[in-house]
Amino acid sequence: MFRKKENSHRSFKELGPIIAFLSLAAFTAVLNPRFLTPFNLQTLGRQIAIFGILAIGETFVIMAGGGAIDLSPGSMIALTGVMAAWLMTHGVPVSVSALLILAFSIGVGVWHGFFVTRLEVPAFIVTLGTLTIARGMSAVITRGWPIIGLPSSFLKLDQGSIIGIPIPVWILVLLGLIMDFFLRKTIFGKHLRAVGGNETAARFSGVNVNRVRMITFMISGFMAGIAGLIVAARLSQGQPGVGSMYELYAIASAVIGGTSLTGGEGSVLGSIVGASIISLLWNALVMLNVSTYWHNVVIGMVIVVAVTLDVLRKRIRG
Amino acid sequence: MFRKKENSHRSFKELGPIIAFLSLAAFTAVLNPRFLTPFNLQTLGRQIAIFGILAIGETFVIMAGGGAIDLSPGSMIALTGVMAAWLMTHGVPVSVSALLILAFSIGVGVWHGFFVTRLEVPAFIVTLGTLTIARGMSAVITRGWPIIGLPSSFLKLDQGSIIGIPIPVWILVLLGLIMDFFLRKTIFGKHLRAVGGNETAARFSGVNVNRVRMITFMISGFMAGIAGLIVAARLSQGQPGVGSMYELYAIASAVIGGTSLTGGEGSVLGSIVGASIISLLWNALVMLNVSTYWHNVVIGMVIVVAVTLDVLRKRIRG
Amino acid sequence: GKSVHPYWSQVEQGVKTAGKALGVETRFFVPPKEDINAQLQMLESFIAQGFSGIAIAPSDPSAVIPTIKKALEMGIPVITLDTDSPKSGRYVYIGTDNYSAGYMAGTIMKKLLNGKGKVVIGTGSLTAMNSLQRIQGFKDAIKGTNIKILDILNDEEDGARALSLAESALNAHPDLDAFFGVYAYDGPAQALAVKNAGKVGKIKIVCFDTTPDILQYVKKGIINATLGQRPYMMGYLSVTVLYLMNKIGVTNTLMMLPKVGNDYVIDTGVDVVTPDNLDEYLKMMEKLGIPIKF
Amino acid sequence: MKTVLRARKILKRFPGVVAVNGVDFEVYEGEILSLVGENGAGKSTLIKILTGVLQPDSGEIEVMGEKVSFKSPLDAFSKGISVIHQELSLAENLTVVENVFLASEVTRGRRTLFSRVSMEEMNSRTKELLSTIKARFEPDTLVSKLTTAEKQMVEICKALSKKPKVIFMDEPTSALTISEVKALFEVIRDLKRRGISIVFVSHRIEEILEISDRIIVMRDGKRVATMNRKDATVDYLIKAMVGREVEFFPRVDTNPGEVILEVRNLKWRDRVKGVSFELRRGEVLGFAGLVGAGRTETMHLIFGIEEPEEGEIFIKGKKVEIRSPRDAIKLNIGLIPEDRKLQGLILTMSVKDNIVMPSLRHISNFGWILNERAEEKLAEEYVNLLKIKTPFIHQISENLSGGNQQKIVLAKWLSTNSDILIFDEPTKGIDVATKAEIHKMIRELASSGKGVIMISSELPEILNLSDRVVVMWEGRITAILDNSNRQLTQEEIMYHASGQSKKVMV
Ligand SMILES: Nc1ncnc2c1ncn2[C@@H]1O[C@H](COP(=O)(O)OP(=O)(O)OP(=O)(O)O)[C@@H](O)[C@H]1O
Ligand SMILES: Nc1ncnc2c1ncn2[C@@H]1O[C@H](COP(=O)(O)OP(=O)(O)OP(=O)(O)O)[C@@H](O)[C@H]1O
Ligand SMILES: [Mg+2]
Ligand SMILES: [Mg+2]
Repeated sequence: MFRKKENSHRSFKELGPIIAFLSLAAFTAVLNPRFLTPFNLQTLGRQIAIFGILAIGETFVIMAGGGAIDLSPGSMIALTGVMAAWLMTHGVPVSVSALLILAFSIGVGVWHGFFVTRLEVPAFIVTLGTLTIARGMSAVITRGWPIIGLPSSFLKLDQGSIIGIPIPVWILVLLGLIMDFFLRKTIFGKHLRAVGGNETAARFSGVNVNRVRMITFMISGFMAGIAGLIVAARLSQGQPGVGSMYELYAIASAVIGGTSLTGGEGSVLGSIVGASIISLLWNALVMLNVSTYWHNVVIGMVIVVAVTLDVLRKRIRG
Repeated sequence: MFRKKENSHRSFKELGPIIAFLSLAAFTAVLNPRFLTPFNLQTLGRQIAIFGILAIGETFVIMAGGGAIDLSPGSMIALTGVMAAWLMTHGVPVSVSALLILAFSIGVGVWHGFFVTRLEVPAFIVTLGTLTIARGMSAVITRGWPIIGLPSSFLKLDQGSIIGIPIPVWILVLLGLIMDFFLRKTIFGKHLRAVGGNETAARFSGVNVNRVRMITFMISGFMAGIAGLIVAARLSQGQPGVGSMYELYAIASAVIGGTSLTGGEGSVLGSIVGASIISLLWNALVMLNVSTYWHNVVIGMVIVVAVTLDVLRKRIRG
Repeated sequence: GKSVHPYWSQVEQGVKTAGKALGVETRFFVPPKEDINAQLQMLESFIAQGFSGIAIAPSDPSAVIPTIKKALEMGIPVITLDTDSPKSGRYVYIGTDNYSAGYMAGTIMKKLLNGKGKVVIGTGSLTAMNSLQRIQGFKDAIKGTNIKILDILNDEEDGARALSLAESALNAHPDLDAFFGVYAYDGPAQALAVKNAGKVGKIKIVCFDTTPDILQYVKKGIINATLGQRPYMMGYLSVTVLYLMNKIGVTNTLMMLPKVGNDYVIDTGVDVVTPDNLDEYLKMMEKLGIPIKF
Repeated sequence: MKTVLRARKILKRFPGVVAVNGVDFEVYEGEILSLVGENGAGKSTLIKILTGVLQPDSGEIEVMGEKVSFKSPLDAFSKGISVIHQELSLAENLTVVENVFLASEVTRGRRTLFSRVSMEEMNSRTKELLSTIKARFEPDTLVSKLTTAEKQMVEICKALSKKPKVIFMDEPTSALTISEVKALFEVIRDLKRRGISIVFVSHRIEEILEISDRIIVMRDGKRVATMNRKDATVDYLIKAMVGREVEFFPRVDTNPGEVILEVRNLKWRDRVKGVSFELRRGEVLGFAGLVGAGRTETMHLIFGIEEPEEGEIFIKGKKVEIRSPRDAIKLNIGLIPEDRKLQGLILTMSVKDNIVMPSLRHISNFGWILNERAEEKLAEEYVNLLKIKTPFIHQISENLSGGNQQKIVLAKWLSTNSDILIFDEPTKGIDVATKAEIHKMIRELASSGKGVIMISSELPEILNLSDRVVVMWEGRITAILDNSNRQLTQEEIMYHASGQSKKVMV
């Protein structure tokens, strides 16, 4: 009996964003039926994958509370993409390069975690530092030039598809399932909620608060690395200018999906839906032939309206 | 006696950032004595003024706690600048335009406050909305082209100076004094710190929490408006593309200056010092002939190091 | 310079090479992203440092006027490259302005489409002057033809978004005939989108800059033409002119330069690279000492 | 007698409960009225309604015969109604003065939001207020630096500063020791003499009988009895509250076993100055002392919250290093912390999640995958055992009454099966009947061979339960007293607790 209650409670939380996503999609499809062509849905899927992966990482960081956010993913996409391209064009095999990149991005997460847990520097500052440093390093490595000539086996990471669904979407689904499992079904997930809810009490209950926080940053770093590889494969090159502002959209995705910025609350599914809404907007505005000058205006409004409606809906239901 | 206690406590808090600022300045001046030319110091002062004004606004918003930050100031600089230029080039007198712009930017603050207090939408979301919308609106108004031909009386706002000190610096000093007074000496200041420290307690004590929050957003909006006018005067035009990322640096300035991202703590002087450090970096890196590609890397590192040292210093002193 | 971009690193190469050849100390700076305020800040720091000559590519022609005037008052010769600011009193302008380059892109497009078709433009900024001028030139060139601009897409200097937008545009407009790419990564993004959609040959692409990936697509015939503004030349000539101004004086230098009306302008010209003349172009670049490999 | 405050038919529902069910309530001028009832009876909710924090679903309120409707606490203050809430509500980042005058700051001229506050005036007034209640800290101390009892005094000052007609005090004594309670009662009587009415909530029967003029009893959201002090007896009161007789646990014989925990010369800052003692299996070791005696800090050192600067800890004869609560838990130590809101509970999580938190590793599959059924089983077991009043185990713990929250904290640690259990003020805010149950449980834990340490500021509790009593004063142990035959007296403990003797007796 208790169980049922909880479940109904859960599916409920993401209902608002899901409705928002579906109505936006339906609206676009009605006005421009070409929205539903497989090619366009694949385009959309690829975009959702990138934001979705980042948003999952942010969800973990934000859930640990204490005002933690990770500002680095956008720049990290550029840096890891550039580094991967550099490695691959310097003869390092694709799989080795990918592993090195993922190890590096987890390492950056450890760096963030170290500053936040051991030195008690606010996450905002240390990740803002990485935002700036990673952006700078990409420029240093490339002098602004794209690194091209990536092996075609690597490009499959974005451009390949299985039963018509692009590989990035599969990656998102896989990571989503794993991370959702971590968040809801493991001790780590419960500890994360506890730390986000009341750090002191969590500590008094024997939760290793520092380790929990450290892991959230490692996850976020890892996710940025994955997204960086996908983007590099997508562009067939390492591009130093890519990904700016992605972190803000990733955080917004998480919040649209129900993650509380004060910690303790959040869901993987919600964040993916949030990311889908933002990605859909990018696509739909072109589909609907909205003048480019108005794109930003519409995106800003939809974000605010989506969250507002969701807040109001939850409030009305008590 | 009590007063003395409070004061000694106060001067202490900002000591770290002040030392950081002075050592950076000394370091630069030694390596390149031209750093100290009046012309360069004026340049530096103008830059500090812009970031400093924004950082003060952020300080108020952040101090109210609940994870509130204002992401809009950067875009608002562009939008208010464009609007001011439009008004002035359409025959509205300078002073009237300026007042309209300030009223408008306070209005945007009210909009933020309304969503945050009445609808309980996270500040991150509603101000991210404004970031995007304002950026979009500037493009809509101007179709991207700068609006030029501003009256020369307006340009004095940036380009004029009194006893060798640029007017923006005077504005910063004036606003800084007023805001410092508000923060430390008035009922509002006490209420703000109480809301940031323990919102429930403040509410139970009869503090009008919503009004306090509303005012913080109004102050931040007002500050962005002032900065927008100064930047427009500085560029002699309404530039729709200006100011991107300024909000992040303004928030970083506040944090470097000792503002706690979880609320309740912060100081106007600290934020100005924080803004000075970031502005100084921009200047010093050119003065020290650091390759342009490395600028971001150095800026990121200095921000992290400055805050880390300050945290450690405070921890060692207990 | 204006921002970290392959274009500006070519300018830098020109500046460095000329500096070495002439034995003068040169410095090259760009803000990480287009930001006129940051550029002014930098310009002022340079003035404060007392350089003996400044060449600048203003992010905005009018915003820099007061600062350039200040520099001139202080006896520092100032010239502009890439983007001009004629009212600032700068001595010379070196470059091909973006408007003419955009105009030329439009002319090429007109030819490619035989004066009839639908075009989507991709750019990284709706506010940066170079983007605005290139687009304006393009629009003016196709005026009076049956070429219609369906949409301008702003990717905010993000290559991944440029790709998504190009793909979305292909989906939204099945009858699209051509893309025009304004920033260096726009052309490749459009080429990739066209390739993925299997529409190579059906959709023409005209774009800017000569980064290796663009040339690669030119070679494959996916990009039909790209415009190079010869940034290397601009950098090289700027240093040379400033060097002369210091050596033999401003007036004497100006006397040797081409006069356009009352003004001095060195037109560095535009390279139009197409699949047909690609080899020629590569050879020429190699001769200049900046080989492009891909 | 004049009626200062009158409420009629107050009704307040929460999802799953009717917290206050049609209650009539009246306060007469200059009286001390006690409001009593079991945990979750609706006392705090009623108080919140009468002081403008919550709005009732129905019912009306009159102050001095005039009908009022409180939209916010400010409305209530302006009608002369002050309150000290059950959960301390101070802004810890502000100073004492700033808290006392929060939202009623003194200004010299006209009072607007941007008027300059007059710190001198506020400081001197706070000093006066502090001295009337015999508090010894300075007005400009940061509240975060104060002990719980001192914070309680700040709350009282804050209530007094409003010059009220009625002060509601929701369990003001639950965090105080005897001498502080005495001081508080002096203050209350003094207020009464000045014509101020006090509404007093407590779960300590002896306090109620000592201080009240009149007593109102609530049960399940209803007012079930009213009596004058002279008509009240302990049994009658308890019966009215609980609705049945309460059995107090019988004396149990103890037979302490081997030493399970030994502490030698622990030192930490200037709070703990060389503490040594032993704990045996099967005994309850009571810790007594005044506020700030260092008892809590000592236990924090044992539990790994802070690391001792000097000293050693032995468990079952083996020297151990305890760096974090995790280490302590691995060594089978449990600590029921003093501050339930800050240290005990994650208020945003459900009753179930809180209860299972320290046991997760044992009831999860493979040690890391959650086992929802096992969690529910465990939680339900303890909800029933401790009679935690909650509509369902997935209720957010924030929505429970104070006493029921305390029970969750107890459940959390009772369910871990630790060898060494440290209770820091375990029955704070818990009603009489449940308190008796908990006392029984603590004794049973000891009988089953565990070692139990119990810090308590309630001397009767210490005297009834402990086999030995450690008395601390200013970071030192001043006495370790034998109580195996329950012969110790309050006087004896108080003598050592005030630091008058440094001699250690065993
Ligand atoms: N915000 C809330 N949401 C849901 N239920 C609530 C809320 N606040 C109180 N309750 C419920 O209302 C009932 C009365 O609670 P209240 O706090 O008034 O009890 P109390 O008499 O003060 O108990 P205690 O002695 O433990 O402090 C309890 O069952 C409690 O769970
Ligand atoms: N965070 C802190 N900052 C400053 N002083 C503190 C802090 N915590 C505790 N103290 C001081 O340490 C001393 C010991 O406190 P502790 O809580 O250990 O005493 P205690 O005997 O447990 O008292 P109580 O009976 O109130 O629980 C007190 O005088 C208190 O003022
Ligand atoms: Mg209560
Ligand atoms: Mg204690």
